Amino acid sequence: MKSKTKFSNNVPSQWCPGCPNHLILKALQNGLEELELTPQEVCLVSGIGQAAKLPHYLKGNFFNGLHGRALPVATGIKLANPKLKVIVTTGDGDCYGEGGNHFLHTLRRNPDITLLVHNNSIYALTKGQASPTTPKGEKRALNPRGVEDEPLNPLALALIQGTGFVARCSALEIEHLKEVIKEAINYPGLAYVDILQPCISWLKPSLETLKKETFFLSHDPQDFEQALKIALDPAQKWGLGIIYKNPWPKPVLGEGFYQHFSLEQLTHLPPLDLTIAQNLLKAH
Amino acid sequence: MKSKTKFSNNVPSQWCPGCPNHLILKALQNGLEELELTPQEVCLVSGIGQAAKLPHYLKGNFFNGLHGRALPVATGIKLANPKLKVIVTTGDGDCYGEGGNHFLHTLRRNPDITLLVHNNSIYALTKGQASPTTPKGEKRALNPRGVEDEPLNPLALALIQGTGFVARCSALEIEHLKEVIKEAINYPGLAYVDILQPCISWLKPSLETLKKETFFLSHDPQDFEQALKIALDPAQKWGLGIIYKNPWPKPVLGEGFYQHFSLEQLTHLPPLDLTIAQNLLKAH
Amino acid sequence: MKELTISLVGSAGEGLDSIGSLFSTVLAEHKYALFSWKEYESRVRGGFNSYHLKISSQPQNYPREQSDLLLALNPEAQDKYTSLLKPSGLLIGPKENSRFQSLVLSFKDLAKKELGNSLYANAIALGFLTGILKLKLELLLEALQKKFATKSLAIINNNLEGARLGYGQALDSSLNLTLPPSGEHNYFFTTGHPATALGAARAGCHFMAAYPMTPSTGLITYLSQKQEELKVFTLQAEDEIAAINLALGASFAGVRSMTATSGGGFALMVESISLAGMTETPVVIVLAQRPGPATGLPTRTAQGDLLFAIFAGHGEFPKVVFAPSDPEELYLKTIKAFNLAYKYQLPAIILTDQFLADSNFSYWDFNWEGETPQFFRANPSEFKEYKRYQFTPSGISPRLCPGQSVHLVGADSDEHDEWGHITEELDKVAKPMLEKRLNKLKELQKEIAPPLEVDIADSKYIFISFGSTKESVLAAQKHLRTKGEKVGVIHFSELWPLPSYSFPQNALLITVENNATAQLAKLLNLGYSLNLKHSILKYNGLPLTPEEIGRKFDEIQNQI
Amino acid sequence: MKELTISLVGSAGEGLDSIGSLFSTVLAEHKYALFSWKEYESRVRGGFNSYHLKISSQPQNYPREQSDLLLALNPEAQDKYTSLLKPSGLLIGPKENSRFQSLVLSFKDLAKKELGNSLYANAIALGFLTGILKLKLELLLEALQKKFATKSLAIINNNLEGARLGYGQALDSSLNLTLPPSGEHNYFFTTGHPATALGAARAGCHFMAAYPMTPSTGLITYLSQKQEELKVFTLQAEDEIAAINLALGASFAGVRSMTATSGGGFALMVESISLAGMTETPVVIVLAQRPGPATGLPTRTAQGDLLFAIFAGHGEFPKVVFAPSDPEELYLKTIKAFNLAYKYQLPAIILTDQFLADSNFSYWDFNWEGETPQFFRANPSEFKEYKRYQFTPSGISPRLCPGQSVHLVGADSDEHDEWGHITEELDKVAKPMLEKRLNKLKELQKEIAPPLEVDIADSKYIFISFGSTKESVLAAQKHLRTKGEKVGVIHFSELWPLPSYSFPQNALLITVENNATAQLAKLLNLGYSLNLKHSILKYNGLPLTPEEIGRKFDEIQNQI
Ligand SMILES: Cc1ncc(C[n+]2csc(CCOP(=O)(O)OP(=O)(O)O)c2C)c(N)n1
Ligand SMILES: Cc1ncc(C[n+]2csc(CCOP(=O)(O)OP(=O)(O)O)c2C)c(N)n1
Ligand code: SF4
Ligand code: SF4
Ligand SMILES: [Mg+2]
Ligand SMILES: [Mg+2]
Repeated sequence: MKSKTKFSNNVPSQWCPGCPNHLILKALQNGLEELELTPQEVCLVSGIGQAAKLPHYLKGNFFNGLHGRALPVATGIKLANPKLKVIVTTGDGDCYGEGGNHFLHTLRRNPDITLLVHNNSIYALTKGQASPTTPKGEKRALNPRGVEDEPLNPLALALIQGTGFVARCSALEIEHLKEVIKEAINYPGLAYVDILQPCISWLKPSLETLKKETFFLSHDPQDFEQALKIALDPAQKWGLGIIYKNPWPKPVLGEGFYQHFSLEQLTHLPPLDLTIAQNLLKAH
Repeated sequence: MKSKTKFSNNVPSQWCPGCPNHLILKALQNGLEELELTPQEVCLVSGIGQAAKLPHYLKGNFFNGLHGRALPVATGIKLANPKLKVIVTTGDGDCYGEGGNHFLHTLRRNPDITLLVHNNSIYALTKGQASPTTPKGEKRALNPRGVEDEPLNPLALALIQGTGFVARCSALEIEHLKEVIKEAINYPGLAYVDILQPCISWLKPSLETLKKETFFLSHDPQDFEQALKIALDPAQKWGLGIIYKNPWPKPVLGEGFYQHFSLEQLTHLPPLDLTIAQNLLKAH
Repeated sequence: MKELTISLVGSAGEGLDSIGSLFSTVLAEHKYALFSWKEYESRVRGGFNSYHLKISSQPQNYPREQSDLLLALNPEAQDKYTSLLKPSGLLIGPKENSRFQSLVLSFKDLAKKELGNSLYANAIALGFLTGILKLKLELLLEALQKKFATKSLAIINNNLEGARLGYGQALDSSLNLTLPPSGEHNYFFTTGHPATALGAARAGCHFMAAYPMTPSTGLITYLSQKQEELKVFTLQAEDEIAAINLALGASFAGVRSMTATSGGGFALMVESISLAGMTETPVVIVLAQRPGPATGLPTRTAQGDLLFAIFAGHGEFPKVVFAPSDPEELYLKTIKAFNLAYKYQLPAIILTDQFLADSNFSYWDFNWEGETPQFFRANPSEFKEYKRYQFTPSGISPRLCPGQSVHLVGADSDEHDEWGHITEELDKVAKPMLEKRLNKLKELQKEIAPPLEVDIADSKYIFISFGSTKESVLAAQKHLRTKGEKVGVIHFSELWPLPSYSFPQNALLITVENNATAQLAKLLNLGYSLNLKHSILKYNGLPLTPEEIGRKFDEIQNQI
Repeated sequence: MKELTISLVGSAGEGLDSIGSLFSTVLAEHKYALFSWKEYESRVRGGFNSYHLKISSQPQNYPREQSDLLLALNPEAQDKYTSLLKPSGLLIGPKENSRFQSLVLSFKDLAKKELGNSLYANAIALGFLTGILKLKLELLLEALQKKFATKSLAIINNNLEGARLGYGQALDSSLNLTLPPSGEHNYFFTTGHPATALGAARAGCHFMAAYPMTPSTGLITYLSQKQEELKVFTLQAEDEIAAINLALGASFAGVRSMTATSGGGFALMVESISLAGMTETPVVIVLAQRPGPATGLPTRTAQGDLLFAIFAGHGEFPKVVFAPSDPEELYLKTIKAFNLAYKYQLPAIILTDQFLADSNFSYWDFNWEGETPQFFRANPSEFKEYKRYQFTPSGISPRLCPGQSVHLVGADSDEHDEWGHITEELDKVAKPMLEKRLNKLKELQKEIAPPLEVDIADSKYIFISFGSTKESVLAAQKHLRTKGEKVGVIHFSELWPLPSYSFPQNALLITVENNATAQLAKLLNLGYSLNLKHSILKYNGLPLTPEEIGRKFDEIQNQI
């Protein structure tokens, strides 16, 4: 994979040297290049966390907003200008913790955006607290007796909410990741990729261990029942691939409005005519 | 069913005459009486909405908090005093909309509380906007072209998050509702009951129609796979009953702490000894 | 007689609103100016609601404390509201009452008896009102026909029949009520939200996201219902945090955007207001106030969020806060809010309240051209290298949008460099970037209109007010002047940054506020180093009337 | 020499913290008082961090601008921070520098070469520091042994070896640094959060819910880690809104509860602060400030949320706001915050900041008994009929908890009657209930401590400050007095409601604040009708030093 693409910039990274976040960045940059997109067409959106710093290291437009709030910002951007490829890069704390309500409802709403969650099962930037995907029993800063909550199953959640594209990738399988990202970007509607991203600063298991545990799935991703089974099966929690891809994509958010008014972008609309305003107020 | 129980009070209702919310109230009051509980042992918690007014009409302790925030308040109450039977009464907007993140994470956390959602698929108190469970296509105040979002499937969501007790009831099947509520209250851990509660002011279909559509489920509620199938099956969306009941209840939130310290209530603990404070600060 | 006031009282679900609005149409056709306001409980059916109409030949857009006519739809409401009637007033309702000139009449019973369904009580009441004021029945019948046009013939006919019946009852009664002379204009009426909505659309707004919350919901409802004309994309969000972030995303991408909410929802937006400040993403937030704290009195009115709104948001950044006084100002200040938000790239807050949201104001001349939409987007071809947060003397950096050109646009909630990238350079980047943002305040402050001054020069007492209390305060002042009291008014409709202004030195300054803690007085102390000690405050959830202001003014006079 | 200052500079992940804390232990054993503060970037590895130690015989708990010794762990950090060194200072680091007396020494290279692993650089640096200051090597070796007790023998030995090596290097060098005379006490050191945590536990707090946010996270971390001793149930919530609502639920049920966050998270809690106000549910909220707006500078310090915190929440309700100045005050004011929150049944906010959270202060006498926990729960047997919101002259209603007795307890976020049930009775219930809550302010205000006054009587200039700047302000004042300037200090640690206080008339008042918009000056204008015009402000994310205050004071003197 190319380490220099037209999506490279030279903003120095704040990530730890060797962090797999760098690999995700590379896969995304290469994927975008292979899709023959230009930086101008791309808008990255993120919240706060290590994952959420990614937009700074990729040449493109970006909005790096508040912790947990990437999805509504991204939805707003896409609604205003559907020509932009809007990609969210977020972490498990950002997306499933603080941003849980937006995750839930954005899945229902189906904007045409790509959602990449760097899932390291930890709050890395704030120095090692449990996240919603931290396994039970792990001892973390605020859990001296071990985590007691059931971990979130975000993939199953996405599936039962009707998400059209649901995938699990690993930052350590960068070729595969790149291909899935490309497919996700091309998918019309919300495309969601949960990316296993071992943090090398706060987590014990080495990258090698994770690499050994993961395997590639080989089911038919159009089979919803299979997909749900995989997402719910603890034995398949390291299975990588497109878990589900609905071959009949549903209408995306905003489509109704845009079609109704034969519009391409909200951003080009003129202000209301004074006479219309006058008539409406008087008619009221 | 008795219309006067020891859980009756004489606070005048703000609900519309004839609203099925009155039936839910009755079922709950009778259920509590049949469980031989006293008002003193019971604490109702709610947010804001029509459903959330219920605690005012039942003799017991109550905390009627902010829109969407009943679950964390209820969790805090239960953690502080596990002897209280804590029951949340909330609406589909309150619990699944504004409170969606708390719903998601309270399911994971498994406090020993009872969650009753008056699901009328509408924001009734604010006068008829779509809620997260409003069916696609319905025209609502803010959806002149019809609702475009996929409705939320809260039962399936609860199931995949490992909730031990998940049920669907109807306000129009009050005996059944009462029995399920009793079982829910007795269940150790989070017990969740979604209650179909047709709003007679903002919704067209009559009570009779709903009553005709619903039917009682007859599967084995210990069978998780069956349960999930039912929750996902549009054909069974009017099926009433306990959809899932885990026969091996998981530890409830706080159990670890309470056992570790052999405590019964946080509320009875004395303040820290001055000498311990001194030693800790000096040791630091 | 200069005005006639009518109170319609009943319960939720009995149709007070539709009686009020249909009757307003009839009065409009007769060239009357009208003001109406209402108060209601937070429930869908039952309880006690009232709807108040003031009829005059010239617009007099403020509430009165008492009415000339009270029309009650049910006996409980009649009992509760009888105190609103003037001693000389006329009482129409289902119960006897010997203290007033009255007619015992149950519109519901009559409707059931004569038309077989108590639903037609409203038509009868409308006919009665039309009759007792000697207005033209045909105009009412036309209005009814229009309103029920899509209904079955039976329904239409029963309504017309009911109207005739009520009209006849009024004529048959020996009762008499005199209207003021009709006016010279065809007045039109509007509540607050449509004016705000049209101001927004006029300013180029095409995106609004919100979460329902009384009394703000009417704004997004209007925009949604008028989508055909306005082409504003409206989105009901899952919560208020999503709502404002949706609006910020859309605004960043290049469409003028807004949101609206009430105090509790505004509280949830506060973090994102700070985000708008940091990212310099323009957005307009309408805060429709109701009494707090917490859920408070959801359907009532207050001006209790003033200081909260002004200091909302962690950290330090410029924002602009408006408090329009009436629908005309809502229209104008909304345009100005968009203009300033997009010129200075910051959040603009428009304070309104339940009173402004629900009251009908009359107009015949409306200042449509007082504000015009202005656009400030930079021209991409001007830049060789584009920097979203370029340091400039004014603090305003040229604004481009993503996808608009080859220039890339980045926004960052962290402290950032000129390109929008996270910075840890404290003295070279972070500090000047903060100063850049605060610098905008200098020019911004010059754009803020000074307060309206009325009869300042010779005043011994000056009322200072803001927002929706304006017409009541002016009416009170006028009345006090007729009594020989040298009273003036200073009224603010633009509140932050505080405009440069010198307060008169020799008058006693008295703030008049719809809140309990004299927040305007506190704000003016803070901004102008005043030492305001007197306030006329009302905080029971109802709007201020000129009568009350007058009484409380007397109390203050007696104290000092 | 009265003090010696050392700066350790390097990158995240290089262990500056552990060098600093181990070295502090060694100094403590020598009876030195110590103050340390640090500044660091928002990242886990890399970037530039610095850790500053001030050694003195008496506690001098404030930062200095420049150091006597700079020890750099890597060349980039050396370059970046060399400006912190006094001209007369000593520079130890991997790079040559001819401007200073210096020793070229790469601890990492040495560690790799001599001990086979650059990880032992820290042990060498510690040895070097111990050596150059002629401190006892054994004490360092003991400290290392204790710290690595659970590690393998090889690791322990390598650390000890490294320490000896560094010590030898220092002795071999011809360099010399003189320590001030040691003190009379065994000082202990603490940062802010443990003091707050112990204050809370001492006040009877047994429940804390929070969501991680720098610089507040250390508080819940401490309480979690010390669960065995403190028995505080800690819960990591899904977000800040959940956190405060969890605390409110627990508090309602009868356990003293708290939460903590920083500006962004506090913004999210604002609606629920209003809920606490309305339901009269006591809760303590620690707001650890960092520079905003939005994400801002997450690991830096500021006092930028003062007005935001004071006016946080929609609607009008009493709250109490503290701004402790140091760990001792954090301990004391936290107890007082709980006492007042639970006595007056309202939210109490404790303002702290990154500087207080991360700096180590020395103490030998600590005012442990300055505040004692007080409990106010009512006795159930006193009531025949219990009403949670009973009207009382003081506004304080007796508080029982659910399940505590046969008495039922209801709380409501709507405006409510005495039993806590929703009311729509405006004049008879809603208004008096609002007044009942606001009435509590009268007694509450009397409990607020007036500001600390230092050398007020004869002062020509008075610094006015609040919170964490205290020691720097006092040091600046002391220094200016030695130069003959008649300067005094008025320092606030309790800020809302504002205490009754008369400001001296004849001195020039200058606020000293760690923010950009002079928020304290605004607040005092608002509350005391002052006309404050002069402020010494710092807003680059770093704490104020006495040196800067002195310089800016000179500027102000020159201006006027
Ligand atoms: C409102 C708010 N709360 C808390 C924080 C602090 N915070 C920053 S990043 C983070 C966790 C990030 O975790 P995750 O999204 O998993 O990202 P990672 O660092 O693990 O990549 C938190 C809690 C914040 N910035 N804003
Ligand atoms: C923060 C906040 N946002 C919005 C509201 C307004 N609000 C009150 S009830 C409600 C919807 C209630 O819907 P639901 O929970 O389904 O209850 P229902 O009335 O249908 O029983 C809303 C949006 C509020 N009180 N607080
Ligand atoms: S802390 Fe973990 S997730 Fe963050 S950059 Fe370092 S290795 Fe990566
Ligand atoms: S509006 Fe609907 S849900 Fe609310 S009380 Fe009336 S009928 Fe029931
Ligand atoms: Mg993470
Ligand atoms: Mg509902």
